[in-house]
Order: sequence, then structure tokens, then C-alpha cells
Amino acid sequence: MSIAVVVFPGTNCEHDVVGAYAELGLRATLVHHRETDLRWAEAIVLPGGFSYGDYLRPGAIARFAPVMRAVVEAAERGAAVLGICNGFQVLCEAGLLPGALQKNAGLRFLCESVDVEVVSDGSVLTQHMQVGERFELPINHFEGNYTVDEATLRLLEEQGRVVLRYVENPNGSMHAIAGVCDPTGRVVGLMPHPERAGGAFGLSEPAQRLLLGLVG
Amino acid sequence: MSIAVVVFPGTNCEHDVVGAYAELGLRATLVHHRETDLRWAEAIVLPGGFSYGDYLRPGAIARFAPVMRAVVEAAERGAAVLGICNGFQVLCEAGLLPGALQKNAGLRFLCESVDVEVVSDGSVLTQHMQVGERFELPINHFEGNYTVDEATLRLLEEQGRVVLRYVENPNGSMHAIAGVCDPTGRVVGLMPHPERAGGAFGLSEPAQRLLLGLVG
Amino acid sequence: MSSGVWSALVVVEPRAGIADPEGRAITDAARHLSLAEDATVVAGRAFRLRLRAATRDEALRQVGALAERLLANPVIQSWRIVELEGVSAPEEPSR
Amino acid sequence: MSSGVWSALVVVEPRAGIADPEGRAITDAARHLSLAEDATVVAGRAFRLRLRAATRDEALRQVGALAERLLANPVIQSWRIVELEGVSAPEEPSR
Repeated sequence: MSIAVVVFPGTNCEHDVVGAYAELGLRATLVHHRETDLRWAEAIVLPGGFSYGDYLRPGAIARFAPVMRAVVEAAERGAAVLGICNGFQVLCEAGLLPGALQKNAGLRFLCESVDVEVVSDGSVLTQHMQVGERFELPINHFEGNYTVDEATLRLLEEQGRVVLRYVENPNGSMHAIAGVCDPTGRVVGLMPHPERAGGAFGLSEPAQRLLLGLVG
Repeated sequence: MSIAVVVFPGTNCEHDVVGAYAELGLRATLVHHRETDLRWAEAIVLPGGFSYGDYLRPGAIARFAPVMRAVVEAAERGAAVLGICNGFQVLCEAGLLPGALQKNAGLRFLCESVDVEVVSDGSVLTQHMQVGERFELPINHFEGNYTVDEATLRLLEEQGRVVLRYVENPNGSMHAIAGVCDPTGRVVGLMPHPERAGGAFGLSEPAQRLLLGLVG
Repeated sequence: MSSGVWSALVVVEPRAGIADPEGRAITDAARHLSLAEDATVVAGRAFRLRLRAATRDEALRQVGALAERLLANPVIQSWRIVELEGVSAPEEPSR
Repeated sequence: MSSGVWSALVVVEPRAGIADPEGRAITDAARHLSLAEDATVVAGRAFRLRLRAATRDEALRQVGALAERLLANPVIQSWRIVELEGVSAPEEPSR
């Protein structure tokens, strides 16, 4: 299984992702934003951070990085793609996922652990999860308020493309959405950070299942 | 010695400051941004964070909080005032210190430890330091690029009001300025975080001297 | 006092000589897009204000005061009023 | 092709119905200041563009393409061109 972890200028969670997969016995490879060939990758992670300093809008500039053409091609041939936090913002800006991540409702940069609930097991990320299962994941963002037009929102719900919901909405996201996927279920965006879930004794068990979902 | 630590919506380093003073055997009291009376305070700290979510410009909205009138009055009667990181931005926006903190040159949110050098011992903060002394302090900011007009910059240098300088300029600050003070030396703004310097064994020794300077 | 409602657009831009890293990043992205010939971009803020004032001069004064004291930081930014127009319905109830 | 230099001002604002927490925070601050009567503020972005184009229509097309694809996110924002003017000195060397 070949896992690529894309690094934009300002990305800062890439080592957490590589470390998390290492803990699961898998090797993930860092890929530079100027890289143009991802044909070797079966799974691609866009990790969190402040890509391009979050200039303009988070993810707005990263989506024009050369590597994004390779990510789009990979998605088209069926590779699993996961955007975490800033990576979710990049996938939305790139049009691989619908909607946008606005500034949090309320005034705060959020840095805490929140409860999430599995809404659908139809995505690669949640294929090993039980619908209705609840667990904790850390969040760390200022722009995580998921916003989309009403028609698309209805479609997402009807097609089972809302993958995770916050149990208590921390940031004003429509329908408390914490993660969504594309129609194939193979491109997933997630605001919380599974790669940082857990503590001194390693990744939490639900976070392990999430991350393993990406690789089959 | 009575120390007030001002908390705006979005401030997130207040407990680090209280904890650091506790380690030094001093009690610091949290003060709400709606508080209007600081006559009891001999030293006031404006800690770091994302006050008001950094809307508009960091510190731009916080400076209109009711507590800021009390901070200005306290400064006028000679209380020591220290703004750390976002607190430095608030003091600049409030006009208690000259200049502005722009976005870092380069694209990165900076979160690392850097070397700083004492430039002047004429401020309350640096009164127990040696000019030329170097030590490490953590920085954690996106807007730390100190900018001021040329005439004021010259004045700051001539009057010994540049308090700390980065040894290697991390963010593009003019003259690598990490901290400045007002003409009395009793109002100080500092981009690095002394309250977070050190590790599992407590505050570093230079950080202790800095924080003790504020209280005499 | 009878007073009308005014709508103003204030634009805040980095002062000449002040670094504009965001504008440079956007300029680089624009060039990757090949949508415009040699475009350069300066990044600023726009604020749409609605306020009550008896006269156009009074509206200008209020907008200017807000721009100078709140919307712009004169150390690094300049501001100007790009649009100012009277909005009808001075009788509309305040929300 | 002989082409002139154009300067455009593009303003990006939150779409109606989209929450504008920054605007609300600025509105609150403006009221504390007592500088303006019941002012409300909507917070947006302003972009000053300079680019080369043979005609005004071509300049409009380029600016519009940049606004639609880069400067604004149509899911949550609308954009408009507030100013577009030809800048003299089409012969000036490019920097």
C-alpha cells in the first residue's frame, strides 16, 4: 500500500500523519507541492496546517499548486484521498468536494477535543466504523464552519455523503457536519484530526480504524 | 505585588502566564475584558491568543474593550504593562506602543524556539538582564512582523526603546525587533512568549528574570 | 432630527512601501492560472457601511472617522471612500 | 500585439444569507466608539489588479476570470468590479 502525504508551504501536520501510519505499521511518503506524478500512490492525504499562510482563503492558493493536478488525476482513477482540516479546505477549493469552510461562528480559534458521530459507513474513511458510533477527535481550526447551498446540502444527506457529524456543533457548521465525501466515497474531507487522537499511549482505537479505512 | 492578567474573548495564554507567576511564588489574577477598574493592579499582563478571533487586524477590536481604558489609566499612573504576542498587537493598536505587527514575511505561521538578544536594560521587563545577553524564547504567531515608520524606528533605537532583538530574524521585523517599550520603559510589548520558555522542569532562568522584572 | 440612511464602501490597502506578502502569493497563483497577462495583485480589505446621517457631509465625516480609527491602521494602511450613496426609505423601522 | 495596462478594483463580499461574524464583530466595536449612528459593517476583501490587455472588454474578461476562479469563492462570496481604468504609459518596461 503506497500512501502519499502532500506538503504545501505552511503545512504542519504532515509528520503527525506519517507517525500515525507508522504506528499502524504502514509507511507514508512525504510529497512536495511541486511534485507532478502521483501515479504510484494508492492513498493520498492532504494534512492540516496553514498552507500558504492561509492567504486569501484557507486552501485557495494551495489548490493551484502543481501537485493538485496529480491529486485530481489520482482521484479520477479511484485512489483514496483524505483532506484533514486545511486539507479539507484545499479539497473544497479545488472542487473535489462541495461547499466551503468559513470562519467559525463565534469568536474563537478552536483547539479542543470534541465528540463526533459516524453518519455513514459508505466512505473509504468510515468503512470500518459503525453508523451511530461516537468517539472523540481533536479539532484545531479557525475556519471549520462547513457551508454549502441548500440544494447540495440536501443531496449530501440523501446520498449518505455526510460521513461524520459533531455531537455538539462547535463551529456553526451546517447540520453539524464534520466530514463529507464525494459521490464515490473515495474522496473525503474531515475537519477533526484523527492522526492526533489519543495520547501518550498512542492513537485511539477509533482513530486507528478511520486511518486504516483509507488503505482498504 | 498585585498582577492582573487581562482576558479578551479568544485569549488563550492567560493560564500560562498565571502558572508562570505561580512558579515564581506570585499570584496573578485573571481580569475580564469588561472590567473597568484596575486601580489595584501594580502590573498588568495582556497575554497571547486570538483576541476576538483576530478579526479585522489582530488587536484592532480588543483595544476598544472596556478594560483597555483601565489599562491606559494604569499606564499613566506608572503601573507596569506587558503585552505578549497578541497582547503586543493590542498595545500597538491602542497607541500605547508605536508601530504595527504585520503578517510574517514568508508564508508561515511560526511556532518554534528562537534566540533573542537583550538590547536595552532600560525597561521594566529587562531591568534584571544584561545588555548583549542571549537566550531562547518560543514564538507562536502569524502576525509578528514589526513595522514602523523610519523616523519612529530611529527614535526607538536612539532612546534605547528596542528591548529585545531576534538573533536571526524569523518574521521580517524591522531591525529584527522582538520587543519595544514606551518612553518610560514601563509599557513593554514582546512577540516571544517568556511564560512558555522552558520545559518539563519549569521556566528557563532568563524567562524567570524577565517576568520578575515586571514586578520590580 | 430627520436623517437618511447612507451606504458607503471603504477600501483599505497596504501603504506604498509596506510589504504585501498576501498580494504576492495571490499574484503567483494568478500567474499559474494563465488567465491574465502579467497580472499583479495588491490585497486589501473592503467594508460596506450603512449608517444614519442628516447630510452627505455628515455621512462622509462619520465614515471617515470609522475608517481612520477602526477599519485601517494608519501605520501600515491607507483608506479611501470608494462609494457613498443615500439609501431610500429613511422611514424604515430600525431592525 | 500592442496592449495597454489596466488597473482594476475588485470587491469581494459575503453572499446575502452567509454569516459574517467578522462584520458583526466590527459593527460591535464601531458602536462602542460612538463615532457613527447605528452603523453596520459588512467585511469583505478588496483587490487592486494591474494587467495587460488590448481592449477594455479584454481587460474586463481577464479581471472577471481571476475574480471568479481565484479571488472569490462563489459558494460563500460574490464579487464585482468597482473600478476599471486604462493606465497610461503602455510603453513602460515591465518590472
